Amino acid sequence: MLTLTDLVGLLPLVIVAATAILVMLGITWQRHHSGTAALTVGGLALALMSLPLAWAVSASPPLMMLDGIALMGTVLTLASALAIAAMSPHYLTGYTGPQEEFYLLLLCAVTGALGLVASNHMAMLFISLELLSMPLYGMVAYRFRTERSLEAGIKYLVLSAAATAFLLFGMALLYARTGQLEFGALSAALTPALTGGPDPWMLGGAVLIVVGLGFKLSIMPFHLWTPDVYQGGIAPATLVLATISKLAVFLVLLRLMMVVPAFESEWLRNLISLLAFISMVGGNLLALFQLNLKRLLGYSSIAHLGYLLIAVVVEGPLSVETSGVYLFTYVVATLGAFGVIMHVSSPHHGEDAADLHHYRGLFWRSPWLAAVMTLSLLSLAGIPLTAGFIGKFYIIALGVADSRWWLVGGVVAGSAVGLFYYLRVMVTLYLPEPGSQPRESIEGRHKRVGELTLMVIAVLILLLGIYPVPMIDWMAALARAA
Amino acid sequence: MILLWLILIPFFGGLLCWQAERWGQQAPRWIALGTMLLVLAASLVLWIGGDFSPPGVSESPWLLEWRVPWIPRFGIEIHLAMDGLSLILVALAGLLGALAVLCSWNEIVERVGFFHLNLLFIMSGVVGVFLALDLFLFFLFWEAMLVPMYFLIALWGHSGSPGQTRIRAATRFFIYTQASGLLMLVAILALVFVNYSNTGVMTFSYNALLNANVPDGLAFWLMLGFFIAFAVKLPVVPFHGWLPDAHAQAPTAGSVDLAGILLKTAAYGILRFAIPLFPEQSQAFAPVAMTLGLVGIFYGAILACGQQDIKRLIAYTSISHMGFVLIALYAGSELAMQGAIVIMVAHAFSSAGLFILSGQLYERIKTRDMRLMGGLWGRIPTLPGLTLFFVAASLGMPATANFIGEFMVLFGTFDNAPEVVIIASAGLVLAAIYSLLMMQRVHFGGEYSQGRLAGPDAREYAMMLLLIGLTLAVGLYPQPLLDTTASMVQPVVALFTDSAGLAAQAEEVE
Amino acid sequence: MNGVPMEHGLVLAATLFSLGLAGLMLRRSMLFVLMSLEIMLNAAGLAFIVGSTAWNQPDGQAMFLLVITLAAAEASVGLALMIQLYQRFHSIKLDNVSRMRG
Amino acid sequence: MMTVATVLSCLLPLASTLALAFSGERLGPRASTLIGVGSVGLAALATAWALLAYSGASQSVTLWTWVSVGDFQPTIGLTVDRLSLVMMGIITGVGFLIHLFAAWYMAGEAGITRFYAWMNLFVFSMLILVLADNLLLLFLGWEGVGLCSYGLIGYYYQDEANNWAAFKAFIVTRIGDVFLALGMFLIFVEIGSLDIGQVLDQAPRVWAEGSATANIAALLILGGALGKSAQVPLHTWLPDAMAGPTPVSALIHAATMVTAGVYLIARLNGLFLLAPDVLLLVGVIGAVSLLLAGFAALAQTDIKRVLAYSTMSQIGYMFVALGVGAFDAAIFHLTTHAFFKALLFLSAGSVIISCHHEQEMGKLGGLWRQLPVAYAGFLVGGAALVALPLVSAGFFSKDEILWQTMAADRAGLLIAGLLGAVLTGLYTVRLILGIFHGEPGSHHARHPEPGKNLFTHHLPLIVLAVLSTFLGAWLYPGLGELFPAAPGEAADTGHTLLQVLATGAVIAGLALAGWLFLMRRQWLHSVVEKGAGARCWTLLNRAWGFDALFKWGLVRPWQWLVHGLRCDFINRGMNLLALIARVGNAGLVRTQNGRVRTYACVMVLGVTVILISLVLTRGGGT
Repeated sequence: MLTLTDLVGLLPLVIVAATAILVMLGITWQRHHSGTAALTVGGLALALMSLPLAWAVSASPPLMMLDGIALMGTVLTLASALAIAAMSPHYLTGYTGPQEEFYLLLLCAVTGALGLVASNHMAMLFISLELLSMPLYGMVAYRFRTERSLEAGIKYLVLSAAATAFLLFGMALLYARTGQLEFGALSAALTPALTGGPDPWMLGGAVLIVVGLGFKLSIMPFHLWTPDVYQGGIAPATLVLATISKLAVFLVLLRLMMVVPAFESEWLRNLISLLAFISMVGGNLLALFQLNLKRLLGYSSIAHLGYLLIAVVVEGPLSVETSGVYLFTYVVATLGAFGVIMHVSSPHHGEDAADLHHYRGLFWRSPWLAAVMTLSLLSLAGIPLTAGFIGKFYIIALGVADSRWWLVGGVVAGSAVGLFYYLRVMVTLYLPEPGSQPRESIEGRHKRVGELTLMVIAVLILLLGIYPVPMIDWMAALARAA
Repeated sequence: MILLWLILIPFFGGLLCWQAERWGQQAPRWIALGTMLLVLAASLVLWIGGDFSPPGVSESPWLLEWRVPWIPRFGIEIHLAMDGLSLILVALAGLLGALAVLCSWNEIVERVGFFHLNLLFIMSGVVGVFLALDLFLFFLFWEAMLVPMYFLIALWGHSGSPGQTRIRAATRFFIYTQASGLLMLVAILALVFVNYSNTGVMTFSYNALLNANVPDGLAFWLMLGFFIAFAVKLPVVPFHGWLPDAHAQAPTAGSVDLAGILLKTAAYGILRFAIPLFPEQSQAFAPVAMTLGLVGIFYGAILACGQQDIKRLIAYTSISHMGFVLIALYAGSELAMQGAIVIMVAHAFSSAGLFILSGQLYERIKTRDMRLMGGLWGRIPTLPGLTLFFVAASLGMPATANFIGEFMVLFGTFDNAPEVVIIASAGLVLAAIYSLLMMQRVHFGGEYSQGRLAGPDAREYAMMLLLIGLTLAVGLYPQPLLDTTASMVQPVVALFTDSAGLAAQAEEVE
Repeated sequence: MNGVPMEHGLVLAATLFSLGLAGLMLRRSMLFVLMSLEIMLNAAGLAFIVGSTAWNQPDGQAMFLLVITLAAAEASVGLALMIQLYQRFHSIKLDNVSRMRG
Repeated sequence: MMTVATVLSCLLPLASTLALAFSGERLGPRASTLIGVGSVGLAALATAWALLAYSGASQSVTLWTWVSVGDFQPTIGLTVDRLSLVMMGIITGVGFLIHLFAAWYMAGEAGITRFYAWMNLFVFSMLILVLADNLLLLFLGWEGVGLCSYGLIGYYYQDEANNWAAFKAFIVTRIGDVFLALGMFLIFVEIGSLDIGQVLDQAPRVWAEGSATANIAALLILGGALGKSAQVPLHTWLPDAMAGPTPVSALIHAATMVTAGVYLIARLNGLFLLAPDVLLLVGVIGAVSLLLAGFAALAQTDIKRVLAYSTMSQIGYMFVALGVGAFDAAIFHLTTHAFFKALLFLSAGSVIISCHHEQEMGKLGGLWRQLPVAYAGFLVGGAALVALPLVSAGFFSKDEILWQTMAADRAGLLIAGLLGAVLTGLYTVRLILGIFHGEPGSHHARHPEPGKNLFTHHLPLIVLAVLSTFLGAWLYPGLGELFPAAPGEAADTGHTLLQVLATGAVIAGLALAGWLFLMRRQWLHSVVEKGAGARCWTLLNRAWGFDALFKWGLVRPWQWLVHGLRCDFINRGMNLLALIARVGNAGLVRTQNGRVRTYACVMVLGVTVILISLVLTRGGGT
């Protein structure tokens, strides 16, 4: 049963859910964009602040496990959500449809993500995943009157549902073999089964779960939706997809791999290695000549998740630490890049300004924005003195420590290919010839908040690149607690 | 602490330049010049005050050392140290940095502040490379200097021949170096982890890793990882593809930095890291490296002869010259290694001189295509004569530093690898061919077009005189330079030859 | 359920699942695609039921309820999007929405 | 004292070079000339001072240690002994006269400053070459003179042919230099020193006589000497080098630089004595060169080219002398040759300027009346060249060479030498007749403007003319004690016979020439105009076709190589990776066709493949 301690332990989740309800009630009462946004930001900030309290009680609510991974996921999720919520008002200022519902969907998705990273039971995993995904359908198709947003929504819905079906079927297979749904119990039940040799049914179940989660992570060959949805969805929705959804799903995959023995088989590791390899190479190759920035970042996310999968393949505490560090740096850089896209596309007016020519000569129009973009791209490319390098360093270190030379080779090759398009985008920002005229941005509080957030992100990218010690220490501590 | 400042001064100077643009076009130039001269002066003061005699057993081999923990999780430190070699190269960087600022005085008129920001950031990175003793830190600087160089080429480059845009050249440069750098990172990490599993201490410290006991098979691959990274930057054929494009498209200052200093970081890396960390493997690898060096000498020379773009020609000659350096580094004799250092310095002077001259030529006739030149001797005062000097230096005329370097290399190598020297000596003829060919096409022959052109102004003349003076000084009295680096080179040679002895013993035992 | 071995149930579920998949891959109409998805989800649900019966546990049946809920939610969002699709193209062919590519 | 004088004589030309080079165009032609000529004059005085101060023992002065790494300790140090003093005398003395003449010759040319800067740098380099106490410093001078030669051959840079001639000269000699460098490497590695004294000292201890290494070392150094001294097969640059101003040809390509090879071998005599086979080869090459060049000189129409081949031929004599171990004789001939060949070149220069840069024999002629000074110069110089007995300097030195050859029992070389004497007579007479007798071939030759300046025109010619007579031969001090005993010193039988023979050869040559060019002129013309005679003429005119050999054997293949590699095929190879990425991108992007069904299919395909592979690899389990 749920005790009070458990409730305290779940405080962030509760606060976010409560904020969601408040926002919903608020909307029914009176539409007020700034107010809703403020409420959302406040709720998320409150949830973030309640974390020390929640962590201190060391609760273990049913179906969940509040360990280091969960905390890692919670912090990253809440922080990204906070940044997104802070940058969205400026973007949504010009949206002619209902603006406030976006925050509601965002909060619901965050709730799902928080549950997902803490889940310790198949049912919890399933519910949370869906709670994360369903609002995303809405967010991606938020601008459903424009063709691309609708297209993105439909594609994401159909394919995601299919992936969910795979996931469910995989769970069902595991359940049928063991009769257990809780991760820990699954592990206990599977251990004797494993001693009798490999079980194709069980492995099949595990494979299907990996496929289901791999879809959300846009691992090759389940990646095809990614660029279309990234491009079609409104920028904040894409950002949620790229950060919160990815990190939460990744962490749950990591936990599964760590806890459930069926996932520990060498065969599955080899499979994931293979998927990782083709993702990191394929994702980068796909992005090579892409001219739409959002699409390009979609492809690049395929590659990045490919790198990250190395942390899943390799066992040991270092892998959790690596995941944490890499996710952190990746999320920060992605927030920066999409943040700039959102800023340039603000106020919302039809399609997002995501074509490369929109960014031509950005440095000479708004140097700070271009600087943030440059930093983000350098970070994504893993150039030293940015956060991304620390992440890449960890990934390579992990691969080397475990002598996974092929994967390390993949990282090197992928990075080399990746540089091409990151540099291409980067230099566009500095070209002297002016590109398309930017939109007339509306001065005001929303814009200032958005800019401030971007500044914080940029500083963070640099800071993490130059002095990553606090992050590393924190992640190492979390990894020990996992 | 002064070491840290050597890195930070250009860094902050760069930021200042960027902001100084609002005070006018000249401000960034003066600030950048002052910054570079400050670095140069600091290193010269250190040089004059330094004691470069070989250290005693218990003494530190470093002239200056500065270390603070950085990322304790991996035992990463900010560990800077300076010995004779790094000092020479830092001073060189300061000098060429100042020249780079000077030679772009009139060339760069757009976005001056940002240009100098990049120029100074490159210096910062280069100085960092020469001073870093922690492998992580070294790698960091190694990669960090790419970004400003990329911008320098991509934003201020010449729009060269059709189909070869400057952005493409810059990207190619970046990808080549970064990808190979990642290989080095992999090798560094593998080395660190091997050391960790042996000793239980996670550290990136150079001194600690020198004693890492790496299994033989793995060590070879790790050595290769280091070598490839350095080979790309040196550059060694077949990894040279980025160089001609980058040079041809870069602004003069970029070419000066690239040829003068950036290429030297590779030789420095081999000397400092690749050989001392893996002496036995390097010894085993020496024949291959020397062969690559030979290939480089000839390939670079042959291609240099076929170029029409004057800067491409000079770029290919760099490949040829660096072939000598590569041979020397793996020759395993003090004479040769010292010779390599002299070549590094000499090549910095002569290639910088040639690049600056071709920049000046470009300012006057607005082309780098040698088919559109000819007969310039009669049209421009003084400039052709200066060119002839650097051409002579480039072909290894005695009394220039290049001669001393090349001949020390050849003398030093002859004992161990006479066949290499015999083949490499043919490179001397080729050097004469490509160097004079350039003279021939640009300055001699019939005049392509009419009209007299302005001779060098005081700034240009002073730069050239400085370089000529230095080339001759090193050519006639290189001993101060050699004395400075001797205490660094001798241990490396000892490591190298000892491992050769060990290998020979092992074979005898078998 | 003594008479029916679990494997048979699973095979049935798998068959159903494959049918759903086939529909997903072959059908052009969004309505049929949604139906195929429904079939797939239900196949998974069936597998849960089979498991729960075999192990004599309620967990699987609880999962089935969750699956149904999801299916309903999925369908509602899907149908809403389908209406938009129709409004825009006057057709519910999925191939209409293939503008973004490359 | 002597060392001070020596250093001074080196520094004066260097200082003037620097002054001229860095003055740019600011110095006028007069000032340039004054500095250029004056400094060499002072250097000549300094040399005279050194000669006077010479006590008979060699002296060394080490200015500083050039490089000091381990055993490698070459110095910047000069050694003055009898040999270097003789060379210094030639370089500064003859050099001064030539400079003086150049003041007349070059008057009115553009770029006088550049001319004197190069000339003085040349004098400096040449002095370093002969004074260097170690091989590396010698190499500095060696390369330095090459560079100056390059700069001066291409002095008239507007005509591309001149530059290519300079280019060719530099590259061909550079090929020889590489051999010299290799020789230095070998010597350093084997002997452990580059100091010439030590090398000569140690070599007999390290190497047995006739040992392979000694042979190789000597062979490599010979390679260097061949290039510089224009001996077969590295001789092709010399005739082309005549593109430079005539004083340059006189100084560099006749009197001094081209004899550097002779000096080098003489200097390293101990080394060559350890390699008798190579020493013989030196003689053979000399013999071949002297005959080859002698024949080629017969068929030249450009007066400077005739002189160039004659230079090559005379150096061939010196090589023959070296080849039989008569080093003293070689240097003796070197000295007299410097006098009379400089005289010939300067006289030719006088003719050329007088006739408005006309140097084709066919377009000259009948000038003896208008140009008496030049005519006299040619007569005296020609007499020395053909070694007219007793009165000419050339007779004494050449006689010495032939005598030593005979004493060394090298019959082949002796015959070549005698034959060469006949040839010399032939082409010399042809040259003088062609310029000064017969009918003028052009307008310029009909109305020459003779040089009138007493100081800059007459004086150098007269002094050199005096030196080309037996007086010059007397001036030669002899270097006997410096070299090992020559073969001829032991025996004395047959010297008179030889002198008679040699005189006979000279007279035969002259007589034959007189008969051919005066009596049978028409017949000669008809012979060379068609058929085998014409082919023969062409062959000789092209100096036996060595140029074509090099062109097709080296230059063209090199050009093909350059052309073939121009695209940088290795780089293309690396670009293959980029191509792979491009193809991969194209293939993958194709899958992103925007259709949901395709996406689903790919996904299902992926799952199916994974599951099938699962069944295949793990199949059979329960």
